[in-house]
Amino acid sequence: MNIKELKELIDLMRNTDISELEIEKGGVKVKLKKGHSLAMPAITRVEAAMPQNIERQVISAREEKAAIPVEEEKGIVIVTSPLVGTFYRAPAPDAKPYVEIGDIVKKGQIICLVEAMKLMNEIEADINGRISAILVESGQPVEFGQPLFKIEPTEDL
Amino acid sequence: MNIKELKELIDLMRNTDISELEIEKGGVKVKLKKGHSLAMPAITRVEAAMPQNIERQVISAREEKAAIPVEEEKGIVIVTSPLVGTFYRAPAPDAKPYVEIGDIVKKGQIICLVEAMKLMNEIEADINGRISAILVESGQPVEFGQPLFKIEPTEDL
Amino acid sequence: MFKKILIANRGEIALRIIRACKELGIKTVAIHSVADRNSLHVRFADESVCVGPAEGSLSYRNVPNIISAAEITDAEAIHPGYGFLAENANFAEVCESTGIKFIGPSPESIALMGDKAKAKETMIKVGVPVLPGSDGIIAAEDDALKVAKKIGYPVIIKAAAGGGGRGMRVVHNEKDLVNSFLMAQAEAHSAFGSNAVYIEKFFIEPRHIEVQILADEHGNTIYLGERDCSIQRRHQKLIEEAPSPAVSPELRKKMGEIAVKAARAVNYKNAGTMEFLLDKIGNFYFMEMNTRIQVEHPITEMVTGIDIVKEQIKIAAGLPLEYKQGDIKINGHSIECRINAECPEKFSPSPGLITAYHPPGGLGVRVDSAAYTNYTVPPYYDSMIAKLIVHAPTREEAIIRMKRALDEYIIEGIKTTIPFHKKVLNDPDFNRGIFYTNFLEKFNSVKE
Amino acid sequence: MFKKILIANRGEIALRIIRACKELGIKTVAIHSVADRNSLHVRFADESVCVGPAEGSLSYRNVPNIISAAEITDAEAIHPGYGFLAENANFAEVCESTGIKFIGPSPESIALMGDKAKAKETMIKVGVPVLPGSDGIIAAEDDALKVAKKIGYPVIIKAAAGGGGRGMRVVHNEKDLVNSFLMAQAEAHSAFGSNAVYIEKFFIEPRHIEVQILADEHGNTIYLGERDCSIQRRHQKLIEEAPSPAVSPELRKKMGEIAVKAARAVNYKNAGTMEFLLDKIGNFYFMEMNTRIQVEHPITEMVTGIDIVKEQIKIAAGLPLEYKQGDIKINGHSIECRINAECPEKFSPSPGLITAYHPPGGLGVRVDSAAYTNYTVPPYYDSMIAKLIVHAPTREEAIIRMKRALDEYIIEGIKTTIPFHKKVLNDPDFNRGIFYTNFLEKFNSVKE
Repeated sequence: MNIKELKELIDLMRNTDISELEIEKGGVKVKLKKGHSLAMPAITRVEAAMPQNIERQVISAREEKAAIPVEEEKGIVIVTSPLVGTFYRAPAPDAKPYVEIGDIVKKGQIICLVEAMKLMNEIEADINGRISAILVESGQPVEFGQPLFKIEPTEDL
Repeated sequence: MNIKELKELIDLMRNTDISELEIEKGGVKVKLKKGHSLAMPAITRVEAAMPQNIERQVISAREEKAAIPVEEEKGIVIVTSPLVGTFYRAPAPDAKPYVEIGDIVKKGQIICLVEAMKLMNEIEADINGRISAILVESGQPVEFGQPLFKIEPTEDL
Repeated sequence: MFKKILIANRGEIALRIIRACKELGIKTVAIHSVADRNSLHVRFADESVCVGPAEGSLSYRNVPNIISAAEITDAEAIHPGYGFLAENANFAEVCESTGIKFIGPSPESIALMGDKAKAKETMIKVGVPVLPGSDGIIAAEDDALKVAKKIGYPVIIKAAAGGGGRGMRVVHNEKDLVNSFLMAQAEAHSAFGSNAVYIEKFFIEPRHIEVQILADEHGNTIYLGERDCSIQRRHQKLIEEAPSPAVSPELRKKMGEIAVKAARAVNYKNAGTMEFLLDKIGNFYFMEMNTRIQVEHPITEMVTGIDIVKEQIKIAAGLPLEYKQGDIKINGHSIECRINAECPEKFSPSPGLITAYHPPGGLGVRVDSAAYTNYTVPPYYDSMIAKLIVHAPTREEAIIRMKRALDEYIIEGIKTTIPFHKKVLNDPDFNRGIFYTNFLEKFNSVKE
Repeated sequence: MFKKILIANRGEIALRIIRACKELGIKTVAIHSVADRNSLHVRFADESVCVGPAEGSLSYRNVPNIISAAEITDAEAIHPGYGFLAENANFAEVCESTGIKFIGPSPESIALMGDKAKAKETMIKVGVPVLPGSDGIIAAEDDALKVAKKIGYPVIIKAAAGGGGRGMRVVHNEKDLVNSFLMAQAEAHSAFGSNAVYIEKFFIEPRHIEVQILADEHGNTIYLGERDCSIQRRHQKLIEEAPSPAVSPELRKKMGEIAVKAARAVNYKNAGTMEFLLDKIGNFYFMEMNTRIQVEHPITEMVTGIDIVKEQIKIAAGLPLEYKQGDIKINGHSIECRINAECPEKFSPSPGLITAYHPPGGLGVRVDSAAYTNYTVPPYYDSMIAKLIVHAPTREEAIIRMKRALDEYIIEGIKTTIPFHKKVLNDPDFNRGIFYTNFLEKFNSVKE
């Protein structure tokens, strides 16, 4: 059996539902086995079985996050919290917020604070763009990875 | 065996229920196995979760039954045991069996006995036809619903 | 000891018996209907035999096929579980006559206790208190008045052929008696074709207390304390506990000794349960005897440490009891909730595919169930799919643990009684331990 | 009592702590990594906070994020479980300084017992027997010879900076000592960059016996008997049992009292475990103290009836112990098998999707697990997915019950150590209770 024949065999298998092929001839043994493409159904099943309620729980604790269909909006960049703490939009209670919806921000510009263990952590925009949504209210707790802002990237600002 | 022959083999398999094929001839061994088509997820999941081993258990206890893809053969009638007991092909140890493979039987004709609680129960053919298979050996235990015979119906006998 | 036992049942109790057999080193044969091919009891048994179609009367009650199944598999004994053939004296007799040991009492004991009138008569004879009432049928108004006066009001008039509440009248004083008596006769006649009625003492708020006994074949009989099964819906038990919050150590001893006396009197062998009504001042009255393992046996196992199913098998094998009465100690508190595949409000059956199943675990939690993820609850049999049992040092902790375990129990795809149990466990009366067999009527009326 | 506790852990132990909290009426906060969003501990907690990406060092060991999570959820206390931050004195200190109660001993106790040399020194000071050996590093051949002679052969030479068997040499007699000593130094140098070695008594067949203690904040310290954890693979425990088949009531008392003395000497609070080596003639030697809840704590719970995790929480809340030493009784026998997502022959990890999961049930069976059907075992954390615990009146019955439960345990889609456990439970030496920490080496060599 040569490579060409093998290729043909593999092609053959790809277009059928044969999952395993074994050929033994004159001391040569060929065994072909199709990989399980269980990846997709597996995830679907996980969600059907268990996390349904978990998601609900997550939603109740952090409505902002789960309520926004984040991945749906192409091109939009989500700024997530890099740490657990309390989200603040302004440097002091009576100060002006760092950013408002519609503001143009530059990469590296401070857009909010997350207080953790009595320390104020400055969170920067990681892209040039326009703030298109603020997803957490000032003073609210945030967890790791929680979406804070949406930024619409701007081309040449 | 060449690719063309293999292709034919695979085509052959596609149109049947055979899930595995192994051919050994003159030092050549070919084994084909069909993949699980996940088309019916509910059933697949049930089978993946539990009964796999159950089926195996059933098979080990009653090989005859599970080994025959009963429903596949259209037109063939399966005579199953209406009760639990011991299967006998003849009315007495030294007597001639009621039927042999190839015999023509009439509806209502006794084709075997099933002994239960010291009583011999006569089992009748429920259709006119030709005995095409005997699925249990004489003297073996049978359970309710266990296939005993295959009968190929005959049109006008 | 037996080498192989056939289990003439299905579901959780079949699994329970298989577990006991495995731990005793005994091989098991499961029987099953066509509908139960994928059941856990089939999977976990060493062998299995299909004995009939889905209908229980044609499979799990099919005596010839079950006996044949024992014969073709060389099983030496049959454990009947509960329900189906468990209290069928004829089946026990057929087993005996075919040389198969029936794991339970003798056919005579089953028959005697199965006849409620005879059982009551026997109990009276040996001095066991029974519900005060007429000695059989009352035909005349005058007799009714006399009997009622003697046993004291309130009384209940019941149709002799009765059931399901028809032909039943509760009478609270003498002036209503004659009228109610005539009405009951009329109802009995229209419902059952016979106007035969009898009169019994009526308790407004009794408890259902039952005493577990074990009797070997060498004359040793002991009691394992009581179970309180007062939480019932139409005589169907839903929540049981051991010990009863209403039974003092003195009362436990008294009831236990009476139960043992009663069992001895009928030469009872194997495990059995005496059911009593307990009134508010500590009087108790024999109702009936269950001559089999009961659904709620695990709570007794939890508080005594005794494996009742193993004891059944050992007794049937002729072994003497290893325990004396003095060895039996009640340790902590146990509660059982029956998880049924039913709508938790209306208790209508909810069979079907369990799409997700995850039983609770951890300290003090026991689950007896044959359910699993992707199991289809068949519509042919009773709706109980699991027994959730907890054990804790005190009743209070047992209730908390049960709530925790119910919260953890995940059964999706069908409706179950889990929400119902959660509600009962949060009820103040239940928590105070003050409840009677009418608990659910009051509980439901409060809700509405 | 605390109103809300944050659980700084994952998997079965997080679930175990949630169960204890639920039963104490305490709200729970689960933390989780991005990979554990669908975990049962997240589902069963009242609240959850994501504290980092999948890597444990960035999530479950992320002190600032975990402290912040406690702060934003108003949790009053943190239970660290085992592993991760459980024996991190710095974390306990940060908790203390931010006003969050750390459910465990003081940072000082953790630090003291975490430093093996200091711990040993302290134990010697209070008269607890320790492994005989050199007082610290041995640099010269002559000193090595002297020490070895004093403690008696066989001895083991260990690299001070060592681990994983490198730089370790067992010496059986004087003539081999110098050569082995020089080799060990050389190995230590090449492996760890330091040729510092020390010498200890070597036991060929010791048992690993540990004593569970509980100490409240009011000076009460008790022991809950011992656990035998001799069935190990490369110092990883696989099967534990309580009580130990090698420990008599007298030895139990002696070891228990020594453990209590040691705990008192270091002013230890909360639950802790003293690990000892036990030789064949009943001598035992302190190895180390685990200043946290242990994986195998359930077997002690089964035989004493005490919920150790609840006790930890009550102690941390300042409550005095409800038990005195005299109240502690060892009742029956308990065994735990650690079910790991590993190939049962080579113990290589087998993470992935669990396509079918059905835990065993019935009498005397406890499952502590966070696994479920369709759960994906992540590859980031330790491979233990369940603890199967049985309890029975005797060791013999416990073994049989464990075999029965292992047979029932269905985990499909990944490989687990269940087949391994079945083999060990059928081993004649294991059944006789005669085994040492080298059991698996012998067991595996016999098999080959």
